[in-house]
Amino acid sequence: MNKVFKNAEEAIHDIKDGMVLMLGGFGLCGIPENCIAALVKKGVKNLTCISNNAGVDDFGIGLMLKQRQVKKMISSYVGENAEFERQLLSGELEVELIPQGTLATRCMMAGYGIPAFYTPAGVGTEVAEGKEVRNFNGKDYLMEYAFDADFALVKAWKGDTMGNLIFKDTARNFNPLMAMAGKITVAEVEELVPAGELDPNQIHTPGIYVHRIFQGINYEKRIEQRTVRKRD
Amino acid sequence: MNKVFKNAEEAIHDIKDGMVLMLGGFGLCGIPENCIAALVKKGVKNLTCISNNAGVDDFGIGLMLKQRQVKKMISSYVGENAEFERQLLSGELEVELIPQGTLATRCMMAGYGIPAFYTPAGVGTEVAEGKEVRNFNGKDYLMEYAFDADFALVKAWKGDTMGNLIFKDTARNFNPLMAMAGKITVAEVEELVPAGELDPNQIHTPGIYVHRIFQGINYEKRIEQRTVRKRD
Amino acid sequence: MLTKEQIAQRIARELRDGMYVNLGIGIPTLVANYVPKGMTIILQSENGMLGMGPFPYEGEEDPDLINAGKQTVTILPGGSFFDSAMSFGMIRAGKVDLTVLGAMEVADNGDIANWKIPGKMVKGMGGAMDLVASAKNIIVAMQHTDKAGNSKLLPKCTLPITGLRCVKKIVTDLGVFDVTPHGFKLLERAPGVTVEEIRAKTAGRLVVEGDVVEMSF
Amino acid sequence: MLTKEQIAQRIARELRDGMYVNLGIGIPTLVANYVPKGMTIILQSENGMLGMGPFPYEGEEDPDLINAGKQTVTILPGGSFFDSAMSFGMIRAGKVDLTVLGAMEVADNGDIANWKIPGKMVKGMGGAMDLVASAKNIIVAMQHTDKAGNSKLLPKCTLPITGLRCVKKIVTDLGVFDVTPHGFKLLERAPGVTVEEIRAKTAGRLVVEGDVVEMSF
Repeated sequence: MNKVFKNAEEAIHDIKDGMVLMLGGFGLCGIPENCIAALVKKGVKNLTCISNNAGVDDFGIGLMLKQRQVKKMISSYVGENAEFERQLLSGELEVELIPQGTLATRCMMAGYGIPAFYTPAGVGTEVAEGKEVRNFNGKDYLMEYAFDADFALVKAWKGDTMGNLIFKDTARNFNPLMAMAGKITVAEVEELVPAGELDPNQIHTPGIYVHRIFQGINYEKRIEQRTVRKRD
Repeated sequence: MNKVFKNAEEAIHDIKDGMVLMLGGFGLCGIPENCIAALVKKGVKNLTCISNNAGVDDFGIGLMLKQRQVKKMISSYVGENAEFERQLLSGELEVELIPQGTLATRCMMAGYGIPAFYTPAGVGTEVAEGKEVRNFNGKDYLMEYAFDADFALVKAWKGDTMGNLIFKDTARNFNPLMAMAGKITVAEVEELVPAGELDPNQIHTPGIYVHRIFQGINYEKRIEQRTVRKRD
Repeated sequence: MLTKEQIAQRIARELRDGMYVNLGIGIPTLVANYVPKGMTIILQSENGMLGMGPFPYEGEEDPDLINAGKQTVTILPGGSFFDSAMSFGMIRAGKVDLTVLGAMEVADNGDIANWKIPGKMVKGMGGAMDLVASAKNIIVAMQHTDKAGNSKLLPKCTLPITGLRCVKKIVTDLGVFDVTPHGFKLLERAPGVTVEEIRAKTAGRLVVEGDVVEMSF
Repeated sequence: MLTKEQIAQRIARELRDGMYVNLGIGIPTLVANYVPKGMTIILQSENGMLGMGPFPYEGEEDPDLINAGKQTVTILPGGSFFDSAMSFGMIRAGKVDLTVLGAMEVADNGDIANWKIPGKMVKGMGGAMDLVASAKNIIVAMQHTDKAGNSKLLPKCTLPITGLRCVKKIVTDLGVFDVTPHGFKLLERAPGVTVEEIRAKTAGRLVVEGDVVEMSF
């Protein structure tokens, strides 16, 4: 049994044109930087990317947009991104916007083997178009489906050789949810440790969900909005 | 803001006859021993108890059955329990058996604000009677509802004054799920610490879900099946 | 007329000890500055945190610790981190006591529009649709009129809807309003603002009963 | 005829390196004793553990660490604990590669009955219905006949069903069978057991093609 890969290139070697990928992270926080760099290098195209955000012009998924590797983005918020805007307006890029909680939950449900569920988010809005509306206890809900992704690419703080993952602070966000949802899940970690070094009570993603893991390098961890206060 | 109660009696003082209670634990592992003792002392009756098991004759929920405080049990496995069997056969006790994963998930969904979901467990069985069957991707699923409980009584290893909880080993089981699901959630803990002592990355149940917390005492932690191996 | 700070200050009077609160971007964020002394308010950030604290000291920014507005922040003692599914789980389950957010339009039945202007760039709804569909108590913080002077308190939203019949209270630069079955009920006037001015700038149904208190700060 | 240990031993031949496996109570539990040397198999216990290890040494039992049969156990390096919802989540999502469980009856279309005998005490299905409805690969370990000598491999289950068309393989004291569209296909015979004896004791459709190998241990 060996889940450990040498680097991002090897861990994503079989990602092909036209595949559906999940990419963890919220904004630029907790994104799989190494995997994104490897995807850019590999140049695979026509990808559908499920990710809460689309990065910024020159970092994160923005790098893949610049190379026009993405056919469709499924996100909740695509923020400020000039190249994204250009491709969207020109029709080069298809975008499906869905509520953030629905996005998160559709990932989780894939990992929990639940094909569909009901949520109130989006009732009465554009998001409800074409969806089943159902009333429970006097309130309307939409039926939403679990996602189906070929690969999930996630970033963790620590991981072990069995694929167990621990996330740090708000860099957790969508990562453990997508880790559960990929047909193949690739995890890049800041620190890869031998099995047995992580406390089994503190593992956020059990190794059963993770197929490939590698020690990431050169994390830039860019900050989008640096806000600070002065010392008194 | 004060969530800390002196003891079990005070924390459950307003549980009334006829209420729906969730009780954490798997077998006798991780059960809220103090809360059960207080319920027995208080003598409330006609309770509906949602709990994976029904305890044994002289411990856990078995103590409440002996006093005939339970009108209905909702469980997945009721094991060996002579008093339970007697009440069931005599018609004194109503029992709804549901698959363990469905039980766990119906708790979680309550805590996640999802009123209904689909699961394959029980399709084609007695469990499916009266339930909606729906096909997704060629497979049949049952629609199941989130639970609705007046109180959830759970047992944690450590907790802080903000209601944050950490569980130990397999004593976690249903506890964090039920903690999310109670209209009022009462947590008893082996060790109550000040806010700030628990690592925010290692909290299993965030305090927002926990309304009352108290330092438990005199844990018996009975073992149902003591299995050991000899040293070589 | 209230300043942005005063709108936030007025909203802070709705806080009660022990509340779990989600504050949106903009004016809502400022509410955190006016929590009464001695009161414990726990801030939820929907990217996965309870117990959000102030911005970090210079040099202590951590790229792994941001709020839903992608700003670097801190966590207070007793806080916790969790994934985005649990975060919206607690929102949907009604565990967050109060949500404060901005809006482009509010209708007099409580409908809100705040995520999209057709024809312009669409940034996405983020967590707004989940929040407004789920929160027990939603207060909108916004200017009473848009830059052209048009009322943002309408009989019906003209922009794409974020959520239906969900807003409970609105605090604008002109006053405080409850959303009632009969429309916007004026509760308080901003200092120096008359009921007539509010009436003139409110396109939706306005309910005025008796004398309306003038706010003081 | 195979002993219980031999049934477990035979099932262990189905294991492959890196498999995640859920073993039921009874004969299935014994499979853990026959994992080939050098092969890594990760055992899942549905109460909330991956990496289940052997029973603890005397005096080291921990009441907080039990398996789904409520027995005191240990956890191996690289294991993890989680709640029951995630535990059944990974089961439903097909992440558990192999489930081995006992049965009262199996039908020749793969239906299984193993949770209830009407009129007798009902203990409940526990996690069995979730497991059989979800697992990619289910092997049943059981005696070929009941105590009265009646076949447990039937054309149709007579007891209340646990799950439909889910069993893939059966190992009994008499042989190994695949569940195929044409019924139970006999793959291997127990040492000294003839095809005729198996045919006589199998009430469901039996498929026998060519020579059937005799198992050796």
